[in-house]
Amino acid sequence: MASGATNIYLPEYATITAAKQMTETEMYFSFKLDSGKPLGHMPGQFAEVSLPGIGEAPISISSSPGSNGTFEMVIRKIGNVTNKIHTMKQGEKIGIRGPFGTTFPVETAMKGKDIVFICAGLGIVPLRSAIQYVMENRKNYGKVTILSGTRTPSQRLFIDELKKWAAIKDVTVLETVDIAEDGWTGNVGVITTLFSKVEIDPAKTIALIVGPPVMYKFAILELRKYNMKHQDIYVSLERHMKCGVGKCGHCQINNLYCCQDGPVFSYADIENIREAI
Amino acid sequence: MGTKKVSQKDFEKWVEKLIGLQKVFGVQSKDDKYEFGALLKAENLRLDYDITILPPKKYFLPSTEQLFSFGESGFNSSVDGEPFILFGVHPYDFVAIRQLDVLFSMKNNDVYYQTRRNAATIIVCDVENISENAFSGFLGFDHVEKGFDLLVTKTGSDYLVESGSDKGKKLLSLMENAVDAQAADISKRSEKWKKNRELLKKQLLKANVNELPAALGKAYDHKIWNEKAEKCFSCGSCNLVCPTCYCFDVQDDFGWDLKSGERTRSWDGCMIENFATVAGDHNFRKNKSDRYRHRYYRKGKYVPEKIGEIACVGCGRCISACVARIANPVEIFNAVAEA
Amino acid sequence: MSKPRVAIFDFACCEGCQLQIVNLEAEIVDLLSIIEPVQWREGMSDHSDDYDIAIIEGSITRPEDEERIRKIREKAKILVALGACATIGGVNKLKNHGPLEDMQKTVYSKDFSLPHLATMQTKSVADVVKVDVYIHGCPIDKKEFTYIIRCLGAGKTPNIPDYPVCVECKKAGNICRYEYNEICLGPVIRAGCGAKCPSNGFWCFGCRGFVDDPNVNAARDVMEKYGKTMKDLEEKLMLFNT
Amino acid sequence: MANVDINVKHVTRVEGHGNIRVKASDGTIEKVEWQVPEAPRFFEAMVKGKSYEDIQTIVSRICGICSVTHSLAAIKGVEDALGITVSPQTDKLRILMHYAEQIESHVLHVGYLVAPDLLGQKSVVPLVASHPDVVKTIITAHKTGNDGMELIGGRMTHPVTVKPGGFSKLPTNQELLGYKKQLEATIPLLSTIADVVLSLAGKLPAFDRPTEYISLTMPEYYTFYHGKIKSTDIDELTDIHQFESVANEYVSPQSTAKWCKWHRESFAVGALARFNNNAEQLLPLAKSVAEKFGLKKGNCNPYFNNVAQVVEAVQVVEHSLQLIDDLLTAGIKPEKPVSKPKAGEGVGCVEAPRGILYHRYAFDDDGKCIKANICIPTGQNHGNIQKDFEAFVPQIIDRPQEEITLLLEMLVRSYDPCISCSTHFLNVEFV
Ligand SMILES: Cc1cc2nc3c(=O)[nH]c(=O)nc-3n(C[C@H](O)[C@H](O)[C@H](O)COP(=O)(O)OP(=O)(O)OC[C@H]3O[C@@H](n4cnc5c(N)ncnc54)[C@H](O)[C@@H]3O)c2cc1C
Ligand code: SF4
Ligand code: SF4
Ligand code: SF4
Repeated sequence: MASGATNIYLPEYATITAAKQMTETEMYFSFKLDSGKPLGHMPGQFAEVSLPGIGEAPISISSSPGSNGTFEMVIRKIGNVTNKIHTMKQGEKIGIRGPFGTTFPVETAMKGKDIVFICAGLGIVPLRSAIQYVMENRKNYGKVTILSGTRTPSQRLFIDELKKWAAIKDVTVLETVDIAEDGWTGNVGVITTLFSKVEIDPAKTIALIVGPPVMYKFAILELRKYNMKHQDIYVSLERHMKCGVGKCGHCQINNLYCCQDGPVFSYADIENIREAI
Repeated sequence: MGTKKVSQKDFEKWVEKLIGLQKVFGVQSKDDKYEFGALLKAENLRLDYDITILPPKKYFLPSTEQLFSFGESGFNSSVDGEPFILFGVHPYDFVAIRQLDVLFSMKNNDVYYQTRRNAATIIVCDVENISENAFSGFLGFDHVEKGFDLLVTKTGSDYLVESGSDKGKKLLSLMENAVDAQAADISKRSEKWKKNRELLKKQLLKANVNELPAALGKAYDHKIWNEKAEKCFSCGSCNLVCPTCYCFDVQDDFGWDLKSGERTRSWDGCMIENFATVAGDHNFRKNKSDRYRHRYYRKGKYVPEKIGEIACVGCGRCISACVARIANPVEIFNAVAEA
Repeated sequence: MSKPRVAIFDFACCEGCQLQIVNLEAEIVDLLSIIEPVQWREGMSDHSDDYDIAIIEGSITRPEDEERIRKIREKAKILVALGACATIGGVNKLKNHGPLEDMQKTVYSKDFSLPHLATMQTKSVADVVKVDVYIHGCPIDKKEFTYIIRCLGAGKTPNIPDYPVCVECKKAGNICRYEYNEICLGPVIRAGCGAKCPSNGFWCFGCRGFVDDPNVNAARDVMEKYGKTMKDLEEKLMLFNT
Repeated sequence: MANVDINVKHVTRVEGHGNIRVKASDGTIEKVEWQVPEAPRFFEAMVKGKSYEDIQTIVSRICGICSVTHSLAAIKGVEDALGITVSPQTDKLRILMHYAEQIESHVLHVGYLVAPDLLGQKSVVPLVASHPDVVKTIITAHKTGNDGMELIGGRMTHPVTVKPGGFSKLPTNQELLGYKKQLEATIPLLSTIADVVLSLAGKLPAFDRPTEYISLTMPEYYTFYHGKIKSTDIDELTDIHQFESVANEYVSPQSTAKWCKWHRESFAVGALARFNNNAEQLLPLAKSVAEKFGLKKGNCNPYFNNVAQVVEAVQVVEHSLQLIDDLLTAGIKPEKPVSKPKAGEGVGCVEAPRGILYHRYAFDDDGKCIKANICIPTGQNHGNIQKDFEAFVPQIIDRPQEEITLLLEMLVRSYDPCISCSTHFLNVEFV
């Protein structure tokens, strides 16, 4: 290898420091790089998780940068890499490349503003990094609203944390499920049904939305009812990725590379991008 | 140093010398077509070729290459940095390499590409015979005046050889009985360039290249995408033979111990059905027409917006490679420009 | 982890795919390091009916075969279809293109109705039971076979191409068979063989079966462009695919 | 006297499905049968209506183990029908490729399928641990055959380069030279294998039964590819176009494969048949191997077919080296296979590793196949296996049942039967 050059495709080792089942299909992991260095990410970024021989998968970093050298992920079991990692335990090693991609504007646009987090399904996983960041630096931000929706109550993630956040001053947490199960007393309906309970001042609010592809259109429609400016709405998009570093071409959304120009986009930047939403 | 003139015989001697010096990959015949391959004898070199089946990008981005191996000792990557000479690259193909140079170093460096690229000495040669689908003349990619290590032009029974880099200079200094080219020789070459510009217009491009990104910008819903894509096999042939296509797939395989193994990457293509499919079988470009459009947008809009130059060099390979006969960029560009 | 117990069975076929296992030569030793063969008529005389993985070669051409494959399916945790006869019916399906009795008479003449010469419409293994893993080709490709076996050993779903042979043919730098005015099935056939036939100057005759979504209509169109007829194409497609 | 009840359902370590049935009570033999229950496959009907260009592709699939042989027989039959003569270069390359299959098949048979019997094992798998060197030798020799087929045929099984009129792709001089080196390195491996077999030859049962042996023959050399049909029973040679009068196929109630007979109730084809007809033409090394075993013309112990295979493996390597030298001296010339459809009928005949193989085809004006007849060596041997059983069982009926079973299984194996291919064809009423 040419000396001095770093190899963007070469993972480094990280060790699983905690692993626990969250729902039937989701597992929580915390990792530490074997080099001892922090990963150095900002909220909204992702990393490529390697299980050598099995493959690689882009996974959002779910924790804020503040968490003492470890970083956390929540992984849904769906294919080769994700199935395999679900069988792994504390102390086992994986490969990591990253962090990659754009970040939620926690240090720029979001500063001093009211924040609405709209988390549908797994969307809470990447958003949690920003939520944690906001909570850790609470004084830098205004009112916080967290809307969270899942298909069923048993698919809810970070229930304790949602409770904890709800207890913080000027933080509202609203939850909903598409389909109720026994014991569920909360709201039933898709996430957009929560908007009737929210007050948004379009002049001083930033909204972050993450969820399954079909959901964006509807959530944005709701926000536009509040006359929110498009550049104040942020989304995070997912595409097929092979390299994570803007070369392999798989994650292109029209002219944008999801891995480098995203995954976090301001809605203003993508509203005219036909393949985006 | 500038430009030298040398006879056919001494030119061949020089080629033979280069073969003794370094690994040389040059254009040779394959049936009634041509390909780049390891050059073992100077007499096999066919600088009179019209076009090669595959572009020379394969020497920088091989169709399959190992990214790294893994095992007890961790992740190990190595890439062959042995110097080599790439002999007989046509100007349009050289333009494509220049584009890849930019793309593979943009924002972050691809060491595999870069190592090979640094190891290469590229000898460009001017076009002698025109391939049936060429249109580089419309794009200004019919000849190049800089960037190469050496530029070879056949003028009558002699060769003009210009060096454009230190690497080139070094090789040129090995040439025997070369004389400095005179103004008359240089103007012969300019003549050839002028002629080639007109000859390399087999496919009639009417669209204005500079306005292409804007024209494509307005043509997202043009009916041509559907019309053409209906006939598409999603075979990716147009991608794979294209000198400016560089998308790749990444795969892992184990060794027999099921612990060690390797990660490789190989050419991929945005025309292939599952190029944008994610786990759970959601395909972001499910329709053939979406994939079909994407390819031409990359050539005519997306990549140009990044590098400031149209990302089709007018080689016409895709036109011949497409069994369905639907992959002619000129047809597409003309149609969207007209709309 | 204990080695998976593997049984290999053959039905109507040429046994060329099993031969590819033998043809692994020195790699057989590696293969044996990750699997334990417990039944393989062509290769060994030991015999056990306790297996995890059943590898099936050949197509189903008699009622008694159908019964046998169902029993195997019941016992196997993973059922692998090995080679074109098993995955798509292979050349054996050629006999489905006419009245069965004609076929029997052509071959056995007046004796055609003897009970032990009974036959039925050829079926692929997947036509009868659920197949978990397909190893395509006639014969299978050794590299792909070993890759898939390693994937099974590692609990990984193998990545089997669902794109056409042209992809690999282009990568190989071949001149397209259509340039020689031949009909090649490459544009609609699943890759994975490394475009072995076109690379050897022969058209692709389709032994790996169609890609998931073959554009057969486009192929029809192509015939016209090259001065061929749909019948020419069908005749080629018939060899392995219809 | 003991009762014997043998019912081997599917003899192992043979290609295809065959059963052995022996029943005796109080020493009285009631039933001795060699049965072939392999699923019939109807190739002969399947090629009807197909283009002459596709015949090879289809019939190669009759048998994976002798796919080169089938391809060559088919291509010769097609060329005979179309009136095509091929260049000497094509002819030599085809023979070379054919020899590669003989190497592969003979080594496979002797090494993987028969050796375990001689070494008292049930398969080659335990031999990997107990006789690693022998296994390595077998593997390396086997690979030579495969590599040769791949080099010339494009792949080791079901070759793709074989076209009417020539080859779709030619090996380079360089590649042939490489193959030559590999063949040279294979000779010592084959003598090692010969020595191993020789050291165990005592385990080959002593059983002679006077038999009619049929194979190709020609004056020039020990042939597998050209020539006329010869029987040990008569001096006169038969043209291959008259093969139906040699094979005389009939349907047996015991078998999905057809059986054959000529001057006697049955006849044998294969390595021993070729040896018995042509032994004096063996090249020096092969001859010396035969001498080592004391194998002489007129041997009629079917178990010695395996010895003849070892001899032949050496023979084809020796002859391959000569052919490569010829080819390299002339240098490989680019040649394109040319053919045009035409009405006609033709026969192709070559020696499969397990015996003589005939293909006959007729085509209409468009080159579509209107008739096919294929006569498979194993089909020709089935009847002989039955006759061997009938003669041998009474000689061994007093032995323990297990031993009888093993001896009969070994007898079947010695023929190297390719059962699946024997069941695929044949048109009794072909005109
Ligand atoms: C920016 C980003 C963030 C993500 N964050 C998370 C997360 O926090 N938690 C989580 O569970 N999942 C997340 N995903 C989805 C996750 O990457 C896929 O589920 C995963 O790649 C599936 O890999 P696999 O090997 O298990 O599946 P397989 O089906 O075996 O393989 C799928 C193949 O598709 C590729 N692929 C690339 N991108 C995707 C994608 N977006 N979705 C599906 N497949 C993809 C994989 O590399 C792999 O080759 C994220 C995806 C992206 C792009
Ligand atoms: S798009 Fe076609 S013509 Fe343009 S560079 Fe690529 S292969 Fe050549
Ligand atoms: S080469 Fe033609 S058929 Fe193949 S993907 Fe490209 S446009 Fe489609
Ligand atoms: S030869 Fe066949 S497989 Fe190769 S590109 Fe042409 S059509 Fe496709």
